[in-house]
Amino acid sequence: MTESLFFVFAAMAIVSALMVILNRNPIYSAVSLVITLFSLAGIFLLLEAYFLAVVQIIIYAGAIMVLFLFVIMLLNPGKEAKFLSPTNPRILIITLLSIAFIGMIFTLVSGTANYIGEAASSTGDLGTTRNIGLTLFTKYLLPFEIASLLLLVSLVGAVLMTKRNLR
Amino acid sequence: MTPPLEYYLWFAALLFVIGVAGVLLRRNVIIVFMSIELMLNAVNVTFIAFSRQMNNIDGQIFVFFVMTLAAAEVAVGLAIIVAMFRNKESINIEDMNLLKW
Amino acid sequence: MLIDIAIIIIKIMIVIGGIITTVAYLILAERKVAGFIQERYGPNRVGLWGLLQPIADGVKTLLKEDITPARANRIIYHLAPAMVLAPALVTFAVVPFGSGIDAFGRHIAFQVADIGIGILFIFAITSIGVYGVVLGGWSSNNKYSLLGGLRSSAQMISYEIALGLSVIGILLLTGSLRLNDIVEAQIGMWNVFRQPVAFLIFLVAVFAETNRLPFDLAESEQELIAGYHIEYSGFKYSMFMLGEYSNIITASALIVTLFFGGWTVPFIDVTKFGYWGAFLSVVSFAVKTGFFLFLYLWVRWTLPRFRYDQLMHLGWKVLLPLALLNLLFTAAWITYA
Amino acid sequence: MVNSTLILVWLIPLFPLIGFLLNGIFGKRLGDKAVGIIGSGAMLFSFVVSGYLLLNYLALNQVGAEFHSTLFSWISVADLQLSVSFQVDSLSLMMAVMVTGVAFLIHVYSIGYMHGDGGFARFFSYMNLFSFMMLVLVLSDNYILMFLGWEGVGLCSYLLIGFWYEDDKNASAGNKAFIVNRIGDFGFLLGALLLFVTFGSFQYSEIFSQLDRFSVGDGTITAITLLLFVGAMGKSAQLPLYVWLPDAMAGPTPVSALIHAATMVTAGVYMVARSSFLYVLAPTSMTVIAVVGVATALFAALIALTQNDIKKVLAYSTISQLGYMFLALGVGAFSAGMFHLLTHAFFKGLMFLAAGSVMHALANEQDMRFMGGLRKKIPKTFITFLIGALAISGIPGLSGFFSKDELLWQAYSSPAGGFWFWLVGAVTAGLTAFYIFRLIFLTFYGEARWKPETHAHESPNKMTLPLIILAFLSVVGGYIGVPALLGGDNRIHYYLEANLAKLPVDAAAHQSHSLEFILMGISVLIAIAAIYLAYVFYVKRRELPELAAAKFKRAYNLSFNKFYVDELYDYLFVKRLITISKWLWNKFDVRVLDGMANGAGKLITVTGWYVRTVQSGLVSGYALSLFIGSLLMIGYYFFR
Repeated sequence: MTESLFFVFAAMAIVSALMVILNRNPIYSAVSLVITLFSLAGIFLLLEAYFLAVVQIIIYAGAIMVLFLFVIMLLNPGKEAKFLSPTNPRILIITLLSIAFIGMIFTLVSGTANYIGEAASSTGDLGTTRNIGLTLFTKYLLPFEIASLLLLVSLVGAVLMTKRNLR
Repeated sequence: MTPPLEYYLWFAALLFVIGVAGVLLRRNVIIVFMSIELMLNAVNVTFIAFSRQMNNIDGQIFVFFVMTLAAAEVAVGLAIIVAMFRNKESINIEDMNLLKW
Repeated sequence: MLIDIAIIIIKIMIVIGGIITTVAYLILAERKVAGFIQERYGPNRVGLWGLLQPIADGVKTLLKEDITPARANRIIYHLAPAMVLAPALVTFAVVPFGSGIDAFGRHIAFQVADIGIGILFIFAITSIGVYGVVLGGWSSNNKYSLLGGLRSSAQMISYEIALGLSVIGILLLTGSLRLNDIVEAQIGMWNVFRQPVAFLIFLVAVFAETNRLPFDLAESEQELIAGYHIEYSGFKYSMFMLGEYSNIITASALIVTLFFGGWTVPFIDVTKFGYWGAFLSVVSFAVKTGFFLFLYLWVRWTLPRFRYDQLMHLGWKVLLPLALLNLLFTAAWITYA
Repeated sequence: MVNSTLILVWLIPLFPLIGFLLNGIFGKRLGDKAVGIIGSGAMLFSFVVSGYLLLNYLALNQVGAEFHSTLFSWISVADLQLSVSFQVDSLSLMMAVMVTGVAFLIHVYSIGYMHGDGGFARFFSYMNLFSFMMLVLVLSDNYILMFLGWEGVGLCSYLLIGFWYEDDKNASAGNKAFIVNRIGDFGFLLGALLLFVTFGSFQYSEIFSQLDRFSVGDGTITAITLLLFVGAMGKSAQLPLYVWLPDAMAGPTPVSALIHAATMVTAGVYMVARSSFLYVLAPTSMTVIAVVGVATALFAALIALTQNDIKKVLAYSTISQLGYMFLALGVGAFSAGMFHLLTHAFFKGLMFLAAGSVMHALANEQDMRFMGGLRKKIPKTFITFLIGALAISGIPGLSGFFSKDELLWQAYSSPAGGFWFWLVGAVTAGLTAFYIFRLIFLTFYGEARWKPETHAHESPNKMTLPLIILAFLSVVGGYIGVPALLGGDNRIHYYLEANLAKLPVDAAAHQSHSLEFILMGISVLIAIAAIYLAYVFYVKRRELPELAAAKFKRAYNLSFNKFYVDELYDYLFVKRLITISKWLWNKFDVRVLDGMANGAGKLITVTGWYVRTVQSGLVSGYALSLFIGSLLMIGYYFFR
């Protein structure tokens, strides 16, 4: 069950991720990315990261991607010129490099479990809100606060930069 | 039947490379940004997969922070894109070449 | 096993059927209420008191020509209405609409899915709802619809924060994200009395989230003619309407669940009365939800529309700080009392 | 050590330093009077302190005692531990007293001599700086601090020779002095470094205490001593590096008196004497020194015979006398050399100052052919000059007599000496008496040959008073070293020898008193005969010099043209250097060096031209390189 779900989600994620980078229309790319994020949320659920799965949707799909859409619509860039051409050396190089990267990573990660041991038995409450919250507000309190500062800074920065008249 | 860790890692690597290829191939800054999000998410998958593998919550906390970072990055990045568009009337990454000699 | 699946399917059908029916009559009710408020009759030709009017409307929209603008982005143009409707229906899945009964040797909760992170699930799904509006507005290739879509996206993001923050107070009091837990925690004392400020914020934010007056800038007839669904017609148009009203129903149900005790009946422990008790709880839930549906209509015909800057001002400079203060006080109260 | 007053040794160089700083920084604003007072006052204080210390030292009654006073750590690198520290013993105290005393007198003289000069304050600050450096040189207790003073006096010498730098000739004279001295300094530095390599220290006492492990004639020691002597040759103007000194007379006359007669040029002598413990281990070096010294003495005296410039005569005389001192050092009579150094400082300083007084009287005329008959016009100058001349000629009773005869006797009798040394020395003594009295007669006797409009007048008291004091010292200065032969106890030898090395005494070499008497008599007779000859030549029969010059034309021309040494150097070194330099300039510099510099620039331009395309500003380009980089890193693990 879990395995077949994984394959379904993974296939969805991969296909839609490919759509993200291959679509010439940015809106399609954005929508494809939303689908990828949803699939990832599903995979998170399979990995017992319940809280993160939901947060993935709320933050990524609900906020970040809406922002992307907003900007795309605001700027309305239109379709990009045709960029995929097998004769273009740049694209050839990038494709080859990517294949090399994938090949090496695949070989390298194979047998990772041999190093770090078999999967620990599931306790069922690994990624619950309670657990995440407890860890976040005890062990990772300082990073959490710093992250909030980061968000504040980026907020101010974003407002400043998009403001037309800085006065 | 839970899929083994390798599956998740392979999947994440694939997603990551797709993101990389997007960054390198595309000329639209917004798409490039989205590809970066793809890469971030691929990393998140590995984090969570390892977290599950070791039954350790820390990996998920990292994912939480990555998301925070992504949110901040997108906010600032999109603001830059908007400001750039106002100046150059373009979101083609090749027009954003002020950072040179 | 088979029975479980059957039960789930039945529950889904009941919820969807209930919502669709409610939507149909909500539209009628809206017209009636509008007539009442404006001292006129409203629809009264089809059937007794115009009760068959929704069926007539449905048939009409189904039979209307479905126009697709020539320069529209076809795929997304067709997808958008579904993207509005689906989240609205899905959200209701986690709302408990009754106490539940014991049948077939098992406890059947009156709730499609009882998940531990219910409230988060709701936020997740409602945050998706904006896509339909935005993409619909964009794909129509009409500047009014595009503006409507843009407004809608900004508005949703802005009010979602206040919405989420206002709920956190309740979560702090309850200590759980499960909606059933939240409902059961309100036996004896509704949250609205414990969190009045949160309720106000939630109410206002939820109005904005559902794009209802006084926050319906995405479709505001006077400036954008009809906003994001200006180019839609026929069945797709009715799907937008369906989605909007489903959202209203879900929102009302949510308000009831979070602040007004959900399916509980004041002073009566419905779980002790078996099937009748369950029935009573459903009625209680329906009555409360009905009141808020009426409130929606009432407000629509009472308050004028906000200007866009006023909308943003209210969201960011009033509701957000207020929600934060409320959260702060709640946290302090829980910590020190 | 116990005696706390000797710790005050640092005060001696301190006063000139303060004077230098005051005059150097505020000189222009202080006014000439204050500048003169500060400059001379600093030297007076310094002199008083050194005199006081000398008295204290003598009062200790500890012959050969050494005191060290460390001021602060100077250089501390790995094994090299250097501190600024001074050594007080009879040698350094004698030098300090001599330097400060003579310097004080010359400072006072300068107030008068430099009166009205535009660079009055500059002059005094340089003079103070020079005194400071000289005192550092003589008081230092290690070779590096000595080298600091050594270079410092060289610098001041350069600055003061070219004091009137508006005149190109003066500036190039300064250059010449500086460059020739560089050769010597290079030798000194090499020697000092070799010392450090050999002994692991620069400090005299530490070096000398390790000398037990070296036998006489050791190669390293010989090399060190020869290198050090190269330094001394430069600074003390010995053959073949003497050429700078005559030109150095371009500087103001007090400078010539102080630096180029009394003090700085004796630094080489002092240094060799200071290193006497090393030199006694290197007989070869000793012989070299003695030969160079005696050759220089004779050579310079021959040149002095025919020179017409009053200061040039004195300059060659100085070279000659320095040669004497090195002769003494070379034969192992270190104390005799130092004694002559002391008396020479008195009478040569005196004669320079007197010559300056003459020039002052004749509006800076330096050519003796345009002098004459000044005896009556400037009597004080004349008498003092005469005393100096008698002293240098070795007339009995004056200081020069004692030191010179001690020196000549040692040259003959010392185990390292010999008859030929004595003979050349004695001949040189005769030549000295002759040219110095030639100078006297040409300047003060006969008819006046100066321009009639020149108003010859006696110098002011500020100038004549130092002359008188120095004349007094020239007379009595020798009595601290009256040899036992004449009933004295030779105190200066007694004290100096305790701090100097002695040659291993060969009992058989002991000479009889009668021989000493005879030699003394011979040299005195030579001197008197020479004076008489000069009288005949330049007073009685004025036509004789020209006749002689005509008769020995080639010899005369050789002497008059200073044996063409300058021309030889010019031909051997300067011309070659210019040729090489021109070649270097035209070929090496323009093509290779400029080519390299320009090529480097061009290379960077071209490289930059290509490399900057990498810096395209295109984000995807950067991203691609980032990706390739990460790929390489992963590849490392993959293919490892």
